[in-house]
Parts: sequence; structure tokens; C-alpha cells
Amino acid sequence: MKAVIAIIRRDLLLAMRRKSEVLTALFFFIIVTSLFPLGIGPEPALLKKIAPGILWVAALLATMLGLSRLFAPDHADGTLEQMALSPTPLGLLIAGKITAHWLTTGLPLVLLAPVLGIQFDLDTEALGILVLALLLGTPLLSLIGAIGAALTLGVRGGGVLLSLLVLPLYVPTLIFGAGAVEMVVSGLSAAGHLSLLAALLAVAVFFAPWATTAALRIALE
Amino acid sequence: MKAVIAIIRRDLLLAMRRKSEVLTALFFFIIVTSLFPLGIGPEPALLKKIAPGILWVAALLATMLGLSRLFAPDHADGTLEQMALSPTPLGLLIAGKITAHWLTTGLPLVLLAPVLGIQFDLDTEALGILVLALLLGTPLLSLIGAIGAALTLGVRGGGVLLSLLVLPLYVPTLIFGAGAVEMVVSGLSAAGHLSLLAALLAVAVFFAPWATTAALRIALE
Amino acid sequence: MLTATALSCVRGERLLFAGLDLALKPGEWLHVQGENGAGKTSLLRILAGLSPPAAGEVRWQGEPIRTLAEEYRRHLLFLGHHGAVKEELTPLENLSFAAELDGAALSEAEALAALSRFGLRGREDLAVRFLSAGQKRRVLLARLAVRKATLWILDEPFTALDVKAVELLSNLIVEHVRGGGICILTSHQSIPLPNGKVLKI
Amino acid sequence: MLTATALSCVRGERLLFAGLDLALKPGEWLHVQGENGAGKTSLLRILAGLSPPAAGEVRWQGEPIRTLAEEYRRHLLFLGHHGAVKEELTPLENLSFAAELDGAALSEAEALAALSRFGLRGREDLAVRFLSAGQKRRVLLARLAVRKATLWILDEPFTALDVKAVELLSNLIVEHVRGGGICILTSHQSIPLPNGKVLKI
Amino acid sequence: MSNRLINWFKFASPQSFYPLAGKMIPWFWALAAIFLIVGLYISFFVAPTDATQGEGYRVIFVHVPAAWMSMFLYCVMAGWAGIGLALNTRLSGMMAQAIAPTGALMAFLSLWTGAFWGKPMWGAWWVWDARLTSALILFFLYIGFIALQAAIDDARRADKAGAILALVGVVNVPIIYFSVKWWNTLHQGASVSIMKSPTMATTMLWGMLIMALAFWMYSIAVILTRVRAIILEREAHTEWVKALPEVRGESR
Amino acid sequence: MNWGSAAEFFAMGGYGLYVWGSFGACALLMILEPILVRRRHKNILRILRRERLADTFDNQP
Ligand code: HEM
Ligand SMILES: Nc1ncnc2c1ncn2[C@@H]1O[C@H](COP(=O)(O)OP(=O)(O)OP(=O)(O)O)[C@@H](O)[C@H]1O
Ligand SMILES: Nc1ncnc2c1ncn2[C@@H]1O[C@H](COP(=O)(O)OP(=O)(O)OP(=O)(O)O)[C@@H](O)[C@H]1O
Ligand SMILES: [Mg+2]
Ligand SMILES: [Mg+2]
Repeated sequence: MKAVIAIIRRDLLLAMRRKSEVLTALFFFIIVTSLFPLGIGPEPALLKKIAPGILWVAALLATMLGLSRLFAPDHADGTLEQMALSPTPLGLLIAGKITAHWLTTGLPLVLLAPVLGIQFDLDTEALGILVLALLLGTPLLSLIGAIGAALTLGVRGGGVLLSLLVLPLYVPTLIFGAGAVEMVVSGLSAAGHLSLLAALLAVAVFFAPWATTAALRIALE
Repeated sequence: MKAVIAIIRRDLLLAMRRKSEVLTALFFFIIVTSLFPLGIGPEPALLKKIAPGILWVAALLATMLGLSRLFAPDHADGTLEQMALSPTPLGLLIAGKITAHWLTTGLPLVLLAPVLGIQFDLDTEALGILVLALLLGTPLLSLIGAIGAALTLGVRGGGVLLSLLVLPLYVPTLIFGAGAVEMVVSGLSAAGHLSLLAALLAVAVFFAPWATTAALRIALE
Repeated sequence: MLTATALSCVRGERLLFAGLDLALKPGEWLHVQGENGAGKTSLLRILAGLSPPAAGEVRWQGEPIRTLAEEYRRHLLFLGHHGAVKEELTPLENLSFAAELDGAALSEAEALAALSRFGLRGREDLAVRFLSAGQKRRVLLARLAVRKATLWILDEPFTALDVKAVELLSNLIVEHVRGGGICILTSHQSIPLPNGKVLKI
Repeated sequence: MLTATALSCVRGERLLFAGLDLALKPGEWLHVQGENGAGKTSLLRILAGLSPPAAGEVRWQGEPIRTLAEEYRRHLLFLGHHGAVKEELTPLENLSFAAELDGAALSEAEALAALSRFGLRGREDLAVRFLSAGQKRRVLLARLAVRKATLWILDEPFTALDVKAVELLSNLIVEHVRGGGICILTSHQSIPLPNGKVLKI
Repeated sequence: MSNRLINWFKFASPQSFYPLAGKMIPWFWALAAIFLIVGLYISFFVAPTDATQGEGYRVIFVHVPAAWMSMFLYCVMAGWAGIGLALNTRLSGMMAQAIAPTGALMAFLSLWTGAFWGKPMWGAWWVWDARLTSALILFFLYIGFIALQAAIDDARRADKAGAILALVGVVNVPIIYFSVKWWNTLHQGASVSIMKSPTMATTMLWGMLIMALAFWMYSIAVILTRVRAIILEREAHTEWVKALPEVRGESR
Repeated sequence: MNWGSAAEFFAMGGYGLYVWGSFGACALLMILEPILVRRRHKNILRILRRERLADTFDNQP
């Protein structure tokens, strides 16, 4: 357990050291959401309609961008090797790394999303659901993403291959997450979508660290 | 000149060797464009309206994803050092690398775009303009992106910082590119937008390799 | 007590070695020798349990290391070609992180002492990225000094080190072996250490 | 004829060396010595024109290398800690690309000959990624053999090489220097080469 | 001629600029305070209520100065960066680095106050208008500059890289502005146009100008203070810094 | 003079939130920034003084 906390602490420390990393994932989120109006045009009604989709796709891409750096640096400099050789079970250490990843990329997105929602003129209730959905959805993105990151580790052209693997797996999260917000925007209840998200999250919490660890062991061989 | 051709040949060879890299940029393009109907909902009229914007944003993100690998591997293994020490002027070699980047990421996007446009129900004329706009716009993306890639080389958290630097600079390309297609969709002439794109390209061809080279020299110091 | 029986290793379609036997008792050390590409690194990774052998088995205290898993790793320290040092962190942070990963307690004073023993005095708070090639390796060596493992597996530990550091490391290994430890290492230079075993691949 | 006058080098806030003078005539070679972190790599990078000195100047045939630029680089060959070999390409491809970058013509036969001279026979078509640490360095050495440069600047060229390869490289350097070349190198091991100059940092 | 050149370079050296800046800072603070008091008095007590916008328009007295400063400071920053790149003077990079955070702050304030004006006027915190969008992008450019410099540890390298980025940005800002304007006007008739400029009451104009001067003086004062800190950080190990009275502890 | 009472002044004709939201943000940030900058300056001065002190110890035999 001590080693797990050490891992989380170290990853947060590294994120602070590379100050820009956390901030820039956030800004990527902001910029991508702002790109869409530029591509699509400034009509407020149209923009409001596609806002949940855009915000979710942007959150998803922002999470995904940092994924390739989840294990790659540790792999390149031999830290992963040392983690595999540590007396603490590798699965636990990996769970720690995934937690740190969510804390540094997912959580900031959740906190920032309402501000961007305002740019698209969403009302208070929709903003609330947006935050709630992201709060359930972004850990899911980190967990699923970790599997992809582990599978593409040390593989040629890993970074882009990663997105190819991970994006299809993100589809359910996207549909339920954006769906929840759209329900509220059109005056319906979002409860169904949210509970589905929660269920997915519960499954992933148990399954993803295990799959990630297995994939990492293969990469290390 | 011989060295420039050698650089282009080698980068193409490397791209073939890491087969997945070219393919996955393409797949990223496809998947991002397909994510939107999932996030936004299947209304055909709405989708047709936002199609040019989405296609362009996706193309832009697909180009951007590979950017961090434009110079980073060459930097890490010392090839860039050797290029700086080569008797051929560095600026020429860099221009070669940018060309290779466009050939491996921009060009495939141009070729694939019409297929995706059909998915959004664009008509033939609009598809033609889409291809033309991308043909002018994607080299611009590679040129501007190279500056960002050079500036963030060897910098902590470079990959994500890169997108922060580059995306704002992509705005004019995005606006004129997506604008051109929208003009045709709404029955107007796209000539104005296209000639602006061409003008931007002409400026960038002279200016960007110079700025990139200057930035690379700093990274090497 | 580390034993390996009938190990063989295949890379691509190339057989690097086959039927390799090995037994090391506490207080012994082994110098694995061989040309470039002979398979020394491959052997060491097999012994550390990082990659499986094509045939044969590695045992620790009579048990196969596959089944021992964490129990084996508790006794093991492996230093590969790559340093497992984070370029962004300082030597001090790297060292204390490594200790925490190993589940060992390391006070700041101990860490500082180890670093300054390896000539990193004054560089404790400089990101590793700025260190010279040899200084980077020295950070790794400081880890050797603080980690209490029985079995050391070191792949070319002497690279990039200057004369003084080579001597320091040699002393460290001698101490370790005298205290009942086991050490396996590779090196292309001759090693100024007494009575080791030699394995030629 | 390479001369350096009153060179000094600052890293961070640390002065590595100052007032360093240096003159090398054709047929001479120089062994730069110093502890880990003394500033050998930094000096070599300054001499190659990769980073500017904090003070002082480097001249080639009497002209400052800043103004000579490409003209100087035509005569220069620099091998750093990093190999400039692409892991995805084969040794053969790496070698011919390096030659093209240098603007030299290299036939496939010559390239193959150089590779097999350095013991890479049978690995010409294997991606460098699969090679052992020493074999990777050997690919670099093959480049030395084919490039016709007057001034060689080699940073720790002997690392990871086995005894046979060390000898091969030594012969190569001796040949180069006899033929009127200049060579500057660093190494923590003693070098089995006759009558070189020594610079201690 | 050559004499003047030397003088110029003398003040361009951090060593002589440091005390000079120290002497100037109080004056700029004083000016900022004076302009601020006068400006605030005009904005709240002299300027009359607007016929169409009621009291809400009073946001203009901070919005417009902040917006102006954000653009102006970017140009100044790029100017210093360019000088640094061309002449390799140490001070220029420090100036550019000192200006960026204040510029970003002004850009942020123009966005914030603009949003707080837009809500009562247009009923939305944000619309995708040309000027708003390009203000947002300007803010991104600032953030990019700051992030890039923060990510590079070596000060000299950070200066040069930042300079290239600032110059590339300065070429792009007009391009971005016009592209956004085109994009916006082509899509729809100007349903919302902030800059429709009703003939402003002269008191309003005066209030705005004086507030702008106050912002200006404030920016100079803060930037000079920051550049002094940066000078000390970067030159910490030079003899002249060690000999400074405040370092030797004599002045306290 | 536009205002009858202090309450009227703060209400800003119903636009209080917006006017004071803008002026307040400006005031807040423009007070905060100089404080932070001043702190940065103080901080580096403190470090420099400490280093000077350490130097004097070094020079003693
Ligand atoms: C650098 C960018 C900007 C500049 C130079 C700028 C400048 C100005 C000027 C000069 C005015 C007064 C002109 C008039 O009364 O017609 C004004 C009004 C206004 N600005 Fe801005 N502004 C900028 C950015 C923004 C932003 C980002 C927002 C919103 C988020 C905004 C919202 C407003 C509003 C709501 C008004 C009053 C509109 C009206 O009178 O109908 N501005 N701006
Ligand atoms: N896919 C493959 N196909 C053929 N040969 C391979 C493949 N992968 C690795 N090899 C060979 O396996 C060997 C690996 O050797 P290893 O790294 O264990 O050598 P080493 O003894 O540590 O050498 P060094 O002294 O250079 O570090 C090399 O000879 C390499 O060429
Ligand atoms: N930012 C910095 N601050 C302080 N010291 C630094 C900084 N950057 C580099 N250094 C120091 O500069 C020196 C660089 O040395 P260099 O790499 O030239 O050494 P070297 O002689 O090649 O050593 P080795 O034998 O280990 O390769 C190191 O001592 C390093 O600690
Ligand atoms: Mg090896
Ligand atoms: Mg070195």
C-alpha cells in the first residue's frame, strides 16, 4: 500500500514538475471546443444543439492525448521494469498510476466543463448534469485508456495506434455521457443514462487494472 | 539537394517501416468524424450542416497528433545533431522533413476526405471543393505545425504543449478551409476563400522553414 | 542460492545459447562474459524473471522463480542498460522513489549520504537531465548502496564511470558478496575483484 | 589545424572550465580526460559547433568555425553519446542514410564491407532495435570507416564494445591519424594508442 | 553617434536597468493611483446614465482599457522579443517574460468584463463574434507563450524560443483577426454587433481614456517590478547582484 | 452626481451584479498581481541574502 501511495505521489510530483502538462490538457480541451464554432459557424441555436456532443468529444480527445505518456516514459527509462520487479503486486501499482492520471487530467476537465458550457449557452441544470456525467465518465476514460496505453507500449507508432484502439472503446461512454446532457437540454430525465455510466464505471474499476497489468507484462517480456 | 531527397526518402521509408503510423492517422480522422454523429445524434439535416466544420477539425487534429513525432525521434537518437553538422544547410533538410510529413499525413487525408464527405451527404461539387481546400490547407498545417514541433522539442510535457501552441495558429486555415466548403454548400462561390488559403500557403512556405530551423538550433544548443 | 538448469534462449530464429547451467551460493559472484551480441543481456533478463527462457528453469532457494514471484523479487535488485532514473526528477527524489517502490524505508539523511558517497554532492537538487552520462549512472549506484537485496544482477554496471567511481562500485560489490550476497554482472573490461566465477557465453 | 583559445563553458550557474587553450595539427590526436561531470562532453560539443562557448573561440585553419559553418562541417565527423541510429531501420539503411546526409557516395558493396568488418555480418537486414548494446555501437563505427572526414570528434567511442571491437576501433583511429587526420576523443579507460596528447579537465 | 549607442546599450544591460527601474516604479504607481481616482470618479459620478443601456454600460470603463492593453502589450512583448533575437541583449528576453503575465491578465479581464457586459446586453455570456473570438485566441497565444517559457529551464533558451513564438504570433494576430471577422460576417448578418458605436458622450470618452491611462501606468509599474525580480533570479551569481545594497542587507 | 443614496449606487439600476462583477474582478486581480510580484521579488532577495551568509561561512577557515 505504501508503494501505491508513493507511485501516486511521484506521478503527481512529476506532473507538477512538468507544470505545463496538466494545464495544457486543460487548454487543449478549451481550444478544441472553441475550434468547432470556428469550423461550423457562429449560429447560437445550432451551437447550443451540438454543445453536449462537442464538449464530450473534446473531453475524450483531451484525455486521450496524454494517454501515450501514461506508461511510455516509465518504460523507456526502465522504471516499469523496476515496478514489475517490486515486491508490491504490479496490479496495485498500476491502479495507483491510473488514479494519478485521472487526478491530473480527468478531474481538471470536470471542473472546467461548466465554463465552456456557458460559452455554448447551456442552462444551469444542463451544466449540473454535464459535470455529473463527466465525473462518472472521465475515470472510465482513464481506465479504458490505460488498457490501450499498455497494449501499444513500445509498439512502433504507438501514439496513433493507441487512439485507434481506444476510441472505439470510448464510444459507449461518449453516447451515455453526451446523451445524459442532451436529455436534460430537451427536458427529459438523465437518470437512466447516468446509472448506465455508473455501472460501466463499476465494471471498469475491477477489470481495467487487471487487463492493463497483463498487457504491461507482455510489453516487458 | 541530394541530401534533401535522401531525407525525404528516409522519412518515407521510416513511415513504411512503422506501417501503422500512416494508417492510424487516417483512422483517427475516420473515427473522429464518426464520433460526432454518435455524440450529436443522427439528424441528417443537422449533420450535413456541420459536416465541413467537423471534417476540417478532424483533419486538423489528425495532422496535429503526429506532429510531436516530427522531430522528437531524430532529436532523441542524435540524428538531428548530425543533420545540424551536415554540410547541407539545415533549413533545406528541415524543408525536406516537412515535405515528408505532409506526404505521409496530409496527402492521405486529402485522398480520404471525399469518402467521409459522402457519409455526411455532401454533393459532388462540395466534395470537389473539400478536396481542393484540403490540398491547399494540409501543407499549411504541416508547415505551421513544424514550428510548434521545433519549439517544444525536448521540452517537458512537449506533446500537449505543442497543441496549445499550434491550435490557435491553425485558426485561419480552419476558417478559410471550412468556409470554402460551406460556401459551396450554400450555393455561393468558394474562390475567395481558396485564394486566401493559397496566399497563406505561399507566405508559410517561405517563413515556416526558417522559423523552424531557428527553433531547432535553439533546442540543440 | 540461485540455480539455473538447461537454460536456452532464442531471439528471432537465432539460438543464443542452450543447455546453460548455473549455480551460485551466497558469497559468490559471477562475471558473465561474451562478445557483443552473445546473449549476456538476454541471460540476465531471464535470470531476473523479466523474460521467460525458451527452455530450462531458474530456481531460487530450490523454488522456481515463476511460482515465487513477489517473494523472489523482494530479494532481487536488477540494473539494466536503461537507468530507471526520471530525467525530470532530482537525484534525491529518484532515490527516495526507488526506495519506496522497493518497500524500504529511507530517511532523507541516508539518501543524501548515499548520494554524496557517489560524488553527487551539490547535485542533489538538479534535475537528472542536466547530469553528465557518468553522473546519471552514479545515481543508480547510490541505489545499490541503500537497497538491502540479496541477489544483485547488474548489466554493464561500469559503463560511463570514471576510475574513482569504478573503484567505489567494486568495493560495494566486494562488501555485498562478503556479507553473504550474490552478484551477477557483465562487463567488457576486466574487473578488479577477487575470486569470482566466470561464465563464457 | 584546429585551435581553440580561452574557451570557457558555463552550465546552469556552474563554471565547468575556463581559459582552455587547444591546438591540434594534422596527424595528432587528443585524449580528453576528466572525472564524471568534468565537462568533457560539453567541450566536445563546443568544438563541433553544436553549442556556443560562454567565452573564447574555436578556429579551423585559422577561420572561426561560426563563419565557416558548412565548410567546417564538411571536414567534421562527430559521434556523441547518442548514436543517431534509427531503431526501426536496418544497419545497412542506417549506414547509407548517414552517407547521403554527409553528401558522400557509398555503394551498397562498400557499406556491406564496412558492416561485416565490424562483425555485423548476418545482421545487415535486422532492425537495429533487435541488436545488442554493443552491436548498436558497431553500426556507428562502420560510419567512421566509410566517411572521409579530416577531424573526428568521438565522445566515449569505446563504451559497450567488446575486446575485439575495441581493437578494431583503435586500429581505425591510428590509420586515420597516420593519414594526416585529427582525432579528439574521451574515454575513461586507458586507450591502447601510441603518442597522443592528453588534456585534463 | 557612437557615444549615444554606448549609452543606449548601457541602459539595456540588466545591471544598470535594475536600479533605474527601482527608481521609476514609485512614480508609475503614483500616476496609476491618480489616474485611477480621477477615472473612477468620472466613471461613476460624472458620466451620465446611458439612454439605451442604463447603468450597465459602466462596464465600459474597465472593459475597453483592459481590451486595449491586452493587444498593446502583445505587440510590446513581441517587440522586445524581436530585439532580443536580433541583438542578443540580455534584458530584452527578461522584459518579454515580464510582460507576458500582465498581458494575459489583461486579456483575461477583457474576456471577463466583456462576458459580464454581454449577459445583460445580449442575454448571453458569450457569443461567437469576431472580436470576442479573436480576443479569446489572443488569450491562448499568451498562455502558450507563458507555458513554453515555463517548460524550458535554461533561461537563454527559453528567451529565444519564446521570441520565435511571439514573432510568429505577431504575424498571425492580424491574419487571425481578419479571418475571424470574415468568417463571422459571411455567415450571418450582424445580428449582434458590439462595435456599433453610438456617438459616445464626451464624458464617457474622457472617462474611458483616463481609465486606460490608469491601466497603462499600472501595467508599467507591475512589469517593472516583475522584471526586477527576474533580473535578480537570472543574474543571482554575478558580482554586481552580490554587491547590491539590498542583498548585502545594508538598506534594511 | 447620479446617485440618490448608497443603496442606489450599489444597485446600479439593476445592473449591480454585472457592473460590480466586472469592476470587482479587475480590482481583485489588479491587487493580487502586484502582491504576488512583490512576493517574488522579496523571495529572491531572501535567497540571495541567505547565499551571501553561506558564502561568509565558506570563507572562514
Ligand atoms: C481585444 C478584444 C476587445 C476589444 C478591443 C474590445 C473593445 C470594445 C469597445 C471599444 C467597446 C465599446 C464600443 C461600443 O460601445 O460600441 C466594446 C464594447 C463591448 N464589448 Fe468589447 N472588446 C473586446 C473584447 C470583448 C470580449 C471578449 C467581450 C465578451 C466576452 C466583449 C464584450 C463587449 C460588450 C458586451 C460590449 C458592449 C456592447 C454594446 O455596446 O452593445 N468585448 N468593446
Ligand atoms: N529478432 C531477432 N532476430 C535475430 N537475432 C536477434 C533478434 N533479436 C535479437 N537478436 C540477436 O540477439 C542478440 C541479443 O544479445 P544481447 O543483447 O543479449 O547481447 P549482449 O551479450 O548483451 O551484447 P552486448 O555486449 O553488446 O551488450 C544479438 O546478437 C541480436 O543480434
Ligand atoms: N543547469 C545546470 N546546473 C548546474 N550544473 C549543470 C547544469 N547542467 C549541467 N550541469 C553540470 O555540467 C556538467 C556537464 O558535464 P559533461 O556532460 O560535459 O560531463 P562529462 O565530462 O562528459 O562527464 P561524463 O564522463 O560523466 O560523461 C555536469 O557536471 C553537470 O552536473
Ligand atoms: Mg548487453
Ligand atoms: Mg560525457
